[in-house]
Amino acid sequence: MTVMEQRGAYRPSPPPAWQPRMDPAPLLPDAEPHRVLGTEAIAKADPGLLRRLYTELVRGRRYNVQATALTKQGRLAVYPSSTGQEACEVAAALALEERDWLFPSYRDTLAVVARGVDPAEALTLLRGDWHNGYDPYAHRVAPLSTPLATQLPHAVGLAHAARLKGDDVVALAMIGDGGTSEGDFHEALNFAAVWQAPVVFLVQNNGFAISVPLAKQTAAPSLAHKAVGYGMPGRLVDGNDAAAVHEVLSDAVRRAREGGGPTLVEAVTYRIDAHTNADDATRYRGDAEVEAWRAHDPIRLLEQELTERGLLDDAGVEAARQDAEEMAAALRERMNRDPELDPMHLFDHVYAETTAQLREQRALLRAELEAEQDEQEGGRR
Amino acid sequence: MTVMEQRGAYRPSPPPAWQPRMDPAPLLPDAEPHRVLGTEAIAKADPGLLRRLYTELVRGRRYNVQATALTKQGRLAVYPSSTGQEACEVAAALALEERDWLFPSYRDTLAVVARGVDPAEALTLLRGDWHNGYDPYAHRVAPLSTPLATQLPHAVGLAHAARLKGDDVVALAMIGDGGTSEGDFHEALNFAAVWQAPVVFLVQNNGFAISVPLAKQTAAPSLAHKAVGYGMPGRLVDGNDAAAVHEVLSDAVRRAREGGGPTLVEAVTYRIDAHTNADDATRYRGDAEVEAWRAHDPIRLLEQELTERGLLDDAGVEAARQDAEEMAAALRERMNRDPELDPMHLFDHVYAETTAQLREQRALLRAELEAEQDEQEGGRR
Amino acid sequence: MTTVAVKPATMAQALTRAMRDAMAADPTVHVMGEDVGTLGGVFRVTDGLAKEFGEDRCTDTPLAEAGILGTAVGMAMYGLRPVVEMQFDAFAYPAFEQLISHVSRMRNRTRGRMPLPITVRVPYGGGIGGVEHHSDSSEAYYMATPGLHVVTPATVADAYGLLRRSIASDDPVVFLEPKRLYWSKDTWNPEQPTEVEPIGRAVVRRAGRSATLITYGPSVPVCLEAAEAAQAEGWDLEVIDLRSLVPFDDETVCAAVRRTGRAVVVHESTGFGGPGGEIAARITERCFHHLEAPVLRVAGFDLPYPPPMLERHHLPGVDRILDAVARLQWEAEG
Amino acid sequence: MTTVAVKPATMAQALTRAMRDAMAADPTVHVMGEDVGTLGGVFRVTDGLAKEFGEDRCTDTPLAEAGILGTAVGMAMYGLRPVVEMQFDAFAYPAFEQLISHVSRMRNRTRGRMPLPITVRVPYGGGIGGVEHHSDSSEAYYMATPGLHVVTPATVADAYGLLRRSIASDDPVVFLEPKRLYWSKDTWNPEQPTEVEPIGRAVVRRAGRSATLITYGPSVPVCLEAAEAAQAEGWDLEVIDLRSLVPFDDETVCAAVRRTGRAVVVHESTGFGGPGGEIAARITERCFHHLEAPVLRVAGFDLPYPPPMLERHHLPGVDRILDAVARLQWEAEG
Ligand SMILES: Cc1ncc(C[n+]2csc(CCOP(=O)(O)OP(=O)(O)O)c2C)c(N)n1
Ligand SMILES: Cc1ncc(C[n+]2csc(CCOP(=O)(O)OP(=O)(O)O)c2C)c(N)n1
Ligand SMILES: [Mg+2]
Ligand SMILES: [Mg+2]
Repeated sequence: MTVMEQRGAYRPSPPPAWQPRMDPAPLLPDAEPHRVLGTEAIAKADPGLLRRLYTELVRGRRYNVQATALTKQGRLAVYPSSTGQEACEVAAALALEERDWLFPSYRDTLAVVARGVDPAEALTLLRGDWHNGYDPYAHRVAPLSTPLATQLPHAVGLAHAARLKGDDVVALAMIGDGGTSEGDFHEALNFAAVWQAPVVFLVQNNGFAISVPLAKQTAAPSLAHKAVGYGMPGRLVDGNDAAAVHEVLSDAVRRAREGGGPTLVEAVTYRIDAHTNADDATRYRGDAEVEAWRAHDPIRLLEQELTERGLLDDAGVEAARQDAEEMAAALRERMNRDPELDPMHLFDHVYAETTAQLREQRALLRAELEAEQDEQEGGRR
Repeated sequence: MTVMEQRGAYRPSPPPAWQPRMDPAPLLPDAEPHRVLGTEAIAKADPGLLRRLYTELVRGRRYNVQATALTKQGRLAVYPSSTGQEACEVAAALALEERDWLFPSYRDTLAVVARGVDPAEALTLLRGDWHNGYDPYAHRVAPLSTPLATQLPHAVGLAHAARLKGDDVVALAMIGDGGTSEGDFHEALNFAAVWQAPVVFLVQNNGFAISVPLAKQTAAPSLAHKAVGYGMPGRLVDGNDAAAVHEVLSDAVRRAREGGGPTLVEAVTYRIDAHTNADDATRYRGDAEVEAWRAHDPIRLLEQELTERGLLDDAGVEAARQDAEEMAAALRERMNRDPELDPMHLFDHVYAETTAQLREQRALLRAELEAEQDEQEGGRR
Repeated sequence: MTTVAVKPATMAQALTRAMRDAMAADPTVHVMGEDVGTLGGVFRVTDGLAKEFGEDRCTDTPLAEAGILGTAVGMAMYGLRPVVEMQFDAFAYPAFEQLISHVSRMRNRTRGRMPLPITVRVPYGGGIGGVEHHSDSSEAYYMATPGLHVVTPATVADAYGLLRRSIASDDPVVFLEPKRLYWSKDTWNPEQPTEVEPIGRAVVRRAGRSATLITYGPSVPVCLEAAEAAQAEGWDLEVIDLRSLVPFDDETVCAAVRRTGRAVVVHESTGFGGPGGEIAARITERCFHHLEAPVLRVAGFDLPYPPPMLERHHLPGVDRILDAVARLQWEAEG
Repeated sequence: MTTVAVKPATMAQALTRAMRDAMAADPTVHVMGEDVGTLGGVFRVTDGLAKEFGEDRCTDTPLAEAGILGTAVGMAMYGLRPVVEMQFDAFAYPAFEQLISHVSRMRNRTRGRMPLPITVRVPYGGGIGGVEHHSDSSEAYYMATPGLHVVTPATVADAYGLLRRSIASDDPVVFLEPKRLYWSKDTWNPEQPTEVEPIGRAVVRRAGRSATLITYGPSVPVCLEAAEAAQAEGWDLEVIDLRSLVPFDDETVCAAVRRTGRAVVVHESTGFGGPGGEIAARITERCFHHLEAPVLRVAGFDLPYPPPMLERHHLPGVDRILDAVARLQWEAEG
């Protein structure tokens, strides 16, 4: 039996005998985003996990701050900060098993790092010495995808391939609210549902696509409601509640792993910083909105909860801070070193074997560089 | 106030105060496709309209049969028949006012003709003497679109432009079940909903995209359920019930015209003929299925209803048949004449002004044709 | 496998056989696309594969080209070798972003760690009476995209050999299948398919001393016909079948042009911005002092592909090729 | 309108001014794209337009390039003149199908009845330290597509004039804006914008007798710099700014090459399959006996656009241009 045949077929029956179709009700998201912190659901949460989340959130925030600082020092070409969205970034990484795959969007450096990728290698793209800095196979993390939504079909294909091979691997793909408008989002979700591929789609609805607010991006009741049009469940979650995001993602991952098919998760969050260091957010939003969201800060929410429940004390806060500072210092130190650059590498990975044509061009560049060198050493051209 | 500002914004509010979002319930299609024929709803139907629909269905069927015959005689390069789908084709054309626009897919020659386009000019693309044969502005019918789903954003843009100009024009865009998988479908529906453009999307779910059955195309409860993900209502209708399709489309057109925004309509129907004359449908479906659908034939359904209600007698049936035969005879006669071909026209409409480059190439072709002529007349090259 | 004739075979059959043999030899080879499974493709090129290897190996996908190629990328990331069918040339355009932004660059982006061994089969070209969007020659787009190989067969044997090579390649290959040669026949024996040289080698299809016709895919038979006809005019024309536009075989091409001193590039694709410009320019750069005349081009006119009833005026035919040969400044020779 | 400086102005300001003036003169002109409204575009090229003309005339669209261009097609069908911004070159690829299959062909398809006066503004090229997908030069794709005009300014005045001409054109225009010249300044006076010639005319930016550099867009200033530097070597170089790749100005280009007998085509786009092949081939076809040496090309290497820290090695610079000039077989002159 093929994968295709495993699930019931949706077919228009010859009227007048209309067959009742799948009931859409279970696919629809709840009216309210799921929350755990500050609700009764917290009782079931694993304290170890909560503490782990806390440490990672603090590290994540520190990472965002450090990377932003590095742009000011000219050490990074650009940095799209995920400050305010750390709960989503961290939970996405932590909800996966080692054998699973993460497909980050361009804003998700933090999720990549939380998954175990070297914090400096994760920044190669944004530093600009190469496109992708890490080995995607080392931690099963696809390259950060600059073209929006395009990495979603990759996640579906990979998950499908794993399933065909009999591996119980799940792929988690990340995207922003703006990215959901792209055709690739649609095609990926449809393929995933038709193939019942083990994929989880995480939409971080942070309110904006650069300057464009969600109201200009969609008229849907919520982005999670898009799920029903593909025949997969949609889930809404408070994206600043790390425990809630982790729970919803873990459920979706489990469901996918067990053959239950894909899930679409919308995490409602907010981008506290500008789009990137190059952006001027005051052009399109007011301070009041930002302040309201600062009050709903993911770290503060978790810290409050942990403190109230006696799971975190001053020493714990300090330890997390300390750990984050060490990470930041190491990162700073790494990033302050100039990357090793060899222009000859330009020609190395265009094809499996460098073509005669590229060998010619490599020779040209080598001659130029030698001439440059001679000039610098000798004095005249 | 701009168009953008006219509708309420969907914005994630800063948790913890979650604003209740739009209720999705009114957007969801009914569990059963809407029907009129053979139900109590028929009581409200306009007898004149029903008779008009009948005449058009009979003409439409005859048109399909005639065009298919023309392919066998080599008069058409290809013909994608809409036999079995005439109710959708006809109702789509009749639901529109003169000032409205129709955006047909490649299978919708019939809708184009029912809208008033010359039956022979509508076949130019498929005969092959030019791409599009009719003036799109004469009857406000866009060219038949070969690349699937690509005409949907055009419909949205046109409807939006009309609205910006203050014209109460509605655009109706047609697409197949397979076409809904394309990214352009998604982007068009999203733009339409965000702009609240006066567009109606009609999906003819005829069970197949060439050989691919719906179960391999989508896992959704229905295609109409896709509407909710854009924030527009989805409607399901029995696509072989001409009265029902006309009613649902007319409602959607009225709603759009009144500023209520777009609607997605899924008409459940069946393609009785092969995909085109070049296709072999026995490779992917059985006779039993086809026969079951033949029993639900749109013409028969309407004929039965009209006869039972005393709105149609033998003379009426004969008159419709007669009318259709005349149309077919005239079409045959027109199509049996060779089209006038002038290769020089190749260069006429590439740009508003023919470029120097194309003038050179035109001169080359002219010289070639003259040499050919000389050769034919003179004897040697 | 009943669909492959013993001999003579059509190009379509050779392509089917290539996929079949590749799938049999390597379980990671997966065929996917619109209608490729149950139907066997609208040109029947994948006929029988779903039956023999199951629908998970030869899959009818949803109707969405970006989705097809995009999921193929993911499958390749996980170690599969997807062979993707685009139903017609113009219907590959929705997949353009995936092709340009990911397929062609993933190896480079990841410093060789994540190669994408994907074959994208694209039936291309005209001459089959197809309505709009069914006869495009889109090779210029692919040629201008580093990271892709661009391969196109002109014979039955090459169809088999080059497709096997393409599927086996660790780089992405855009495999352009000349639609109007699908039903061309040859006495190629599918039971003993000849090995072909690696991708990137042109072949001299006809030796000649007067001038060199440089061509590929659907125009190869036309050029051979022109070469035959040219004998009557006293010209002994050489015909080179490029077989691969990327990599480009400068060696074979330049050796020929240096011998004959005259060259015409022939292709269906529009002339302006088409492959011929690149080919003529590189020949001229490399063989300038051997040229008795500029390298000329015979190509489709610079217009959208015409409707079927007019396509014969657009396509490079024997007369137009011979007219170009006549313009190669023979008087200069003495 | 406070954002346009009086003098000197940047190219970005001239472009803004062109749209502003076009919108003021013609109520059917509509600007649309990602972030073009409230933000004024990521390069601020649409700055102030939404404020002055309202959001219905300068519209922030949903994030979907095919949808943007596709809806622009429909708007054009209804008599509007959409000016579409693609945020970066590589992000125009999702709109490729709409551009190739509809925008370029609608006039031809409908025998001239349904022209599509759409301007597609695409910031292109590198040299700005952009990360992957932010520095592509995609002009070869557009050049190979009949039905499109392809226009690209190199000066502040041309930016204004050519954009006005493009918006006024009844044909679709791909308007390529050299990103790294956005902030280039000139003493152009926005209050008295000079008229430019119709689209399709190249201009001699620098007269010279030794050899002709043929270039466009971002490479124009580089070539002018090279021409200055060449004086030290005894070469008097001519520099031609094409301004429009389609239509191509054979007249101006060939007149120059016939004068100098030597030519180098310079562009950032990859060499293989790039615009230079076409340009070199047509020059050679038309001016063969005037050429003292083959037309050479200096272009980006045949690889995906490199990461920012390596881009300077990829981009054609003064030295690489002069090296090519040196290879123009001067010894043959005697
Ligand atoms: C296909 C494509 N189009 C445009 C862009 C340019 N761009 C980069 S980020 C961005 C906004 C993304 O918004 P969203 O998806 O909400 O993600 P966020 O930035 O909020 O994380 C845009 C338009 C791009 N990267 N890819
Ligand atoms: C973009 C694109 N991809 C592929 C095709 C080839 N093609 C023509 S019709 C068809 C099936 C269409 O199925 P559906 O949308 O259900 O419409 P139907 O034929 O049933 O009317 C396909 C794949 C096309 N025309 N356009
Ligand atoms: Mg966002
Ligand atoms: Mg269908």
